[in-house]
Amino acid sequence: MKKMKITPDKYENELLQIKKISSEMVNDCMQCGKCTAGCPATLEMDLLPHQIIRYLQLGQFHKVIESKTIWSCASCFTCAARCPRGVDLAKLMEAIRLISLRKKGNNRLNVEDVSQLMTDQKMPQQAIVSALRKYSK
Amino acid sequence: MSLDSNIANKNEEFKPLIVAFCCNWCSYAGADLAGTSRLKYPANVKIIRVPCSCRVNLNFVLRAFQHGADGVVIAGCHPGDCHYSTGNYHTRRRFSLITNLTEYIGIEKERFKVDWISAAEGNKFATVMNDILEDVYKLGPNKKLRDARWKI
Amino acid sequence: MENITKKIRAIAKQALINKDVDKILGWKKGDLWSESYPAFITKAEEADTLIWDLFCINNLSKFLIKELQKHDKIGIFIKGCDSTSFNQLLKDHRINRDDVVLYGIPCEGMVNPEKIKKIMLNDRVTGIKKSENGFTLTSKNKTKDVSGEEIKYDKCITCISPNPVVYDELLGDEVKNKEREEERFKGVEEIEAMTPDERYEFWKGEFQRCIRCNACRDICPACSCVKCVFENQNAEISGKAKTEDEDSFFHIVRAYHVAGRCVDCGECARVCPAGIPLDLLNRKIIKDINEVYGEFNAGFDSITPAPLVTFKLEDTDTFSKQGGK
Amino acid sequence: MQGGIKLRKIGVFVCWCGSNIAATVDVEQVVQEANKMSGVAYAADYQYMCSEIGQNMMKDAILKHNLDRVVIAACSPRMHEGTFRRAAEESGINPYLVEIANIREQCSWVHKDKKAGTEKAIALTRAAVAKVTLNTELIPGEIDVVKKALIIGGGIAGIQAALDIADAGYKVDIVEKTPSIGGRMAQLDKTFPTLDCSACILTPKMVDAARHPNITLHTYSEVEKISGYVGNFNVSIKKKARYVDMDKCTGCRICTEKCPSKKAKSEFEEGLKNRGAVYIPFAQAVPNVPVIDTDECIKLKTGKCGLCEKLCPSGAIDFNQKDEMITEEYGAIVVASGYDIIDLDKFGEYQYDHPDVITSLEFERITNAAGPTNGKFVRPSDGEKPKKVVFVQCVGSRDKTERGKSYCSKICCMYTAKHSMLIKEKYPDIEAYVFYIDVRTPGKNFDEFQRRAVEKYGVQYIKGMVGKIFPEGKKLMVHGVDTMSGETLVIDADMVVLAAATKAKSDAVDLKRKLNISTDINNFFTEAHPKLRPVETASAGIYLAGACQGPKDIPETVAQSSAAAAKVIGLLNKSKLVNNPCVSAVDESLCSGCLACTEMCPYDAISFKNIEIDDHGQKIKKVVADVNEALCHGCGGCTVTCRPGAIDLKGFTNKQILAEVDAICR
Repeated sequence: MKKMKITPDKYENELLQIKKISSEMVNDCMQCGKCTAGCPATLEMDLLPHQIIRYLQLGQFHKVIESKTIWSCASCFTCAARCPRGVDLAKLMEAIRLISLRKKGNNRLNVEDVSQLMTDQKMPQQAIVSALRKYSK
Repeated sequence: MSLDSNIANKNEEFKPLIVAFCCNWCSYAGADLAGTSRLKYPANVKIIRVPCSCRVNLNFVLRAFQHGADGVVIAGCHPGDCHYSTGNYHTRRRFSLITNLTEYIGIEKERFKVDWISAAEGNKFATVMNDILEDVYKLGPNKKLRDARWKI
Repeated sequence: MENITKKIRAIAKQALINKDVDKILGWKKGDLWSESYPAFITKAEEADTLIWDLFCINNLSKFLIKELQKHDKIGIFIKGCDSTSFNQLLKDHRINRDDVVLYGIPCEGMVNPEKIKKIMLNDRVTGIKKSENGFTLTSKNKTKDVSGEEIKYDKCITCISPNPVVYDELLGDEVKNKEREEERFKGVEEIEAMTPDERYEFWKGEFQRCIRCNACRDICPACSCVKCVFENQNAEISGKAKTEDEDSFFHIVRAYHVAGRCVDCGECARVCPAGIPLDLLNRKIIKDINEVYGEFNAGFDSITPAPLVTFKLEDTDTFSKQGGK
Repeated sequence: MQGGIKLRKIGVFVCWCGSNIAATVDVEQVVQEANKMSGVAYAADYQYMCSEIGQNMMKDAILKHNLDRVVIAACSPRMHEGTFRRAAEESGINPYLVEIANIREQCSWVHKDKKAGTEKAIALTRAAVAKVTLNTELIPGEIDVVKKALIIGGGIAGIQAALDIADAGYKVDIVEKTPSIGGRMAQLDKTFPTLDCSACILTPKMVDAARHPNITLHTYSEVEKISGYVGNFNVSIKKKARYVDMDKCTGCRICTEKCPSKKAKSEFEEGLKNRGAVYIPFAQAVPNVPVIDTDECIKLKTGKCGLCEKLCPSGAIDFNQKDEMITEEYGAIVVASGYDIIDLDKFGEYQYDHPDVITSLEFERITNAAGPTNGKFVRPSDGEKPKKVVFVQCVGSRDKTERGKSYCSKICCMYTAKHSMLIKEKYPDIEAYVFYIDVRTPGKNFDEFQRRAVEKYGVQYIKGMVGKIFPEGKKLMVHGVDTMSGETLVIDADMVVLAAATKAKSDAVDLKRKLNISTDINNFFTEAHPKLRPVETASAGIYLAGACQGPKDIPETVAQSSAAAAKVIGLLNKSKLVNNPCVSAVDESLCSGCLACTEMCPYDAISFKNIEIDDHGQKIKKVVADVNEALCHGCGGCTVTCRPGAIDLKGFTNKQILAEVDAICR
């Protein structure tokens, strides 16, 4: 395993960006794990919610932006409602997603792919529409 | 009448006597707690209060056996908790040798016990007393070291 | 041995002439060839009565308590076991080291006349001589070669301190006599292997022969109380009745009172007119102390605290498996 | 014994305790049986003996029947022994002629069968009667109290205790080993959680202590020997030679400046700066008088030099001074000897021998405006400002191996937060990292303080430990782990600060022996009870304050000091102390003087004395054991050590206990 280099200034812009968008303080988090413990979507995640915050605290933005987790987050706000330190993780997730999407050509969901998704009978149309709205520019 | 029921009848008549020397600060208080908690143990156990388990002299134990005890217990604070800071460390050494010596003379170890019972261990007090009674019932009346002139 | 006898006489004479000491404690020949008695001399001319032979078994150390009340300075000849006794008396503050001059004698073990009698049952033995591999016994009409083990005291065979551990002057060279030391606790182990009832019967048989003559107490260098607890009315244990329980009471308490202080000189068992093996009680306690609290040899020095007046926080015990807490 | 019983007039009172006893014990039968016991002159029962009516009933019976001893068969003596003893005393009987038969907790409450319960109650009453027959009048001894306290240690703990006691009007002596009072707190820069300057709050107290008319300072002094007991301690204090006359010295410091020997490392500056052979440990030292270090002084070593002597304008230097021994009496002692931090030689992985790897205490000096760098935060190696600072907590704390300490040092979490915050406050561009196992911040405003370091100042807290530090050029490569993300990491630090574990003073064991108090496995002094008697030791009259009892921060130390002071004031306020009359006594005619009892006694209460006895006209000198009743706590351990039974315990004599055994066995 490669040793992680702690270089907070490398992603300084991105971290500032997250702070701007979410107006949340990642350093407020004490890593108690309550967000992860209550999250309904962890089965779909590669990094657990509290790990997302931890990497942000350590300035490891690349790990966060590459993770599946930010897309698995359903923005249900369970974590935000329960956080003892008042950190709204859902907002942070949203901020990270936005940073990702705002990069040119970084749409998560393309219009062309919608028809493919519509073949799934169980998928509510509403979800697809809102996902398109949310994950595309 | 079969032989077995004879023994059973005899055993019913056998009322063992257990003399317990309890230190004032832990084990006597533990016995009090057994009382306050209404734990049950047989009435054959009789307690003598001493300031510290290190006050118990070998003479007292031998005298108890001489005069009718079927079992003797010495109970003190747990090592490290002695009210007199180090008294029970001496008890531990002395009675390690004494219980071995009396066993060597032929007194069954089950009849002569040393244990640590804290003021919070009412339960343990009752258990220790019930255990020694059970052992003494199994062994039957003590005749060793008994003063033939003493009553019973 | 003759050499040492010569030395003893010379030393004693010189010490008394120079007034280095007021009295000398040693041994002299008894009425029989197989007896040597304690000898207390104050005059230089008496020094020639002193001897050193195979029968100087008497432990002289305890005499110091009484003698030092009468004299300021005493010279004493001591064997290994006498020297450990001497240390024990020092530890018990019964004598002062400065009041005593110690002449140490290494000892190869003393001969038990009773054993000789058994070997030469129908002959009157008249003498004993050291031979190449042991001893030669002579009687009117024959001689017999025996090994040392056959005629030495049992306690001498398993002796752990043949050489004096404390002395001002050593007579002769140190000896090695430790070949059978490991058998010291053999007798104890044999009794330990019995059932409780067998043990009780065994000791009852031994104790009931006791006539409470207190010889064991008088000879013992650890039994040095001014007044014994069995004479103390306030202790309420001075029962003198000749009953099973009183006999056992006495012997259990006696053994416990020398616990951690007994130097294992074996004199108690030797002097017992009823032949009670008191050393088996003492050695049981010594064995237990060694096993539970680490090896301790009373009398090897005069400063190490006795096992029963000290303790360690991490001590174990023998009555619970976990050793306390 | 049998004969003596006839002479007694014992009253037996059996309590019903409502139905608590009466339901399982046939009280009337107990009374009937008691009446038959030898020595019993009167027996009665009552519903509630402990009530006022019950007590009055007992008092009336004592007077009416001329009773000389009393047995109460009732609840545990732990409940009402005191009550009945007082009542007996009020009717003219010595309180120690009362015995309790415990027929409630140890009889009626644990047994169901009334017949068995009644039989046992009778047996217990018989035992109590047998014992009380042999009871004797006991009168507690009285001891005077010397109205003066000794404080060992002149740190914040000692100073606070001294001020509190002195303010209450009692004389106090402080014995301090180093040349100045102030202790550890004087070395600190800021204090958590308020970040006020340590010197600003401590130095006024130091000056107060020095000026207080009731306080005497013995600095550069050590406690040599302690004897005596509560109310009457006799203490020898060694005043080490200062070679400077305290009365003549004006504190001008010409000597300290001109001293040509500058090789000694300053203890106060944690070795970060050198000092002269004649030195004042720090600027605000109290007393403001230098000392001459005998190991360093050229004059004292070679006989040449003596420059200070020539230069001193007041002629205060005196090379002929000798160590002086003074003896004082005290009524109470407060031990406030403080703590040390562990040696780090065994922690090779942290590279403590590298100049830029420092302890937290050294860090305090570096950031201190009066410190070796005048408050400039620079690396000791090259004097450059560091860019990245790594703090490592739990260095040796919570470490069960022999190189560390198993306990939590308690103060490190907070001072590390303080240090990191101080850096970020002054130099926001410096990055601060803290490696920790747990962050433990219980205390008023403590957690908020630590969180401020993280949230406001952006100190990077990393849960995990540092595996090894590799010096690489000017950098210190810190290899650690963030256990929360599961990632190993490496930080190119410029400076590393180690929160070394606290430990007991190396001379704590020595002091414990002198005081005859106990220490725990880590050599911290042990309190009499961990919860209910936290400032007292098991030895009466000796109290504890501060970190000598266990790791403590300043607020806790000060609180404990004031608590100890309150205990001392309470003690000194008494005109006489009454001691427990149930103490050991020696029968000199039986004692052989083997002194085994002196070795066994947990309180060193037994010594020996020389007496002369008349043995049939012959005078014999003899050594016998001698019990100090003020020191004896009455455990009775000596009675068993004593083979001839020469030493006995009043109130629990051999005879009394054997009588109980006999009575129970009947």
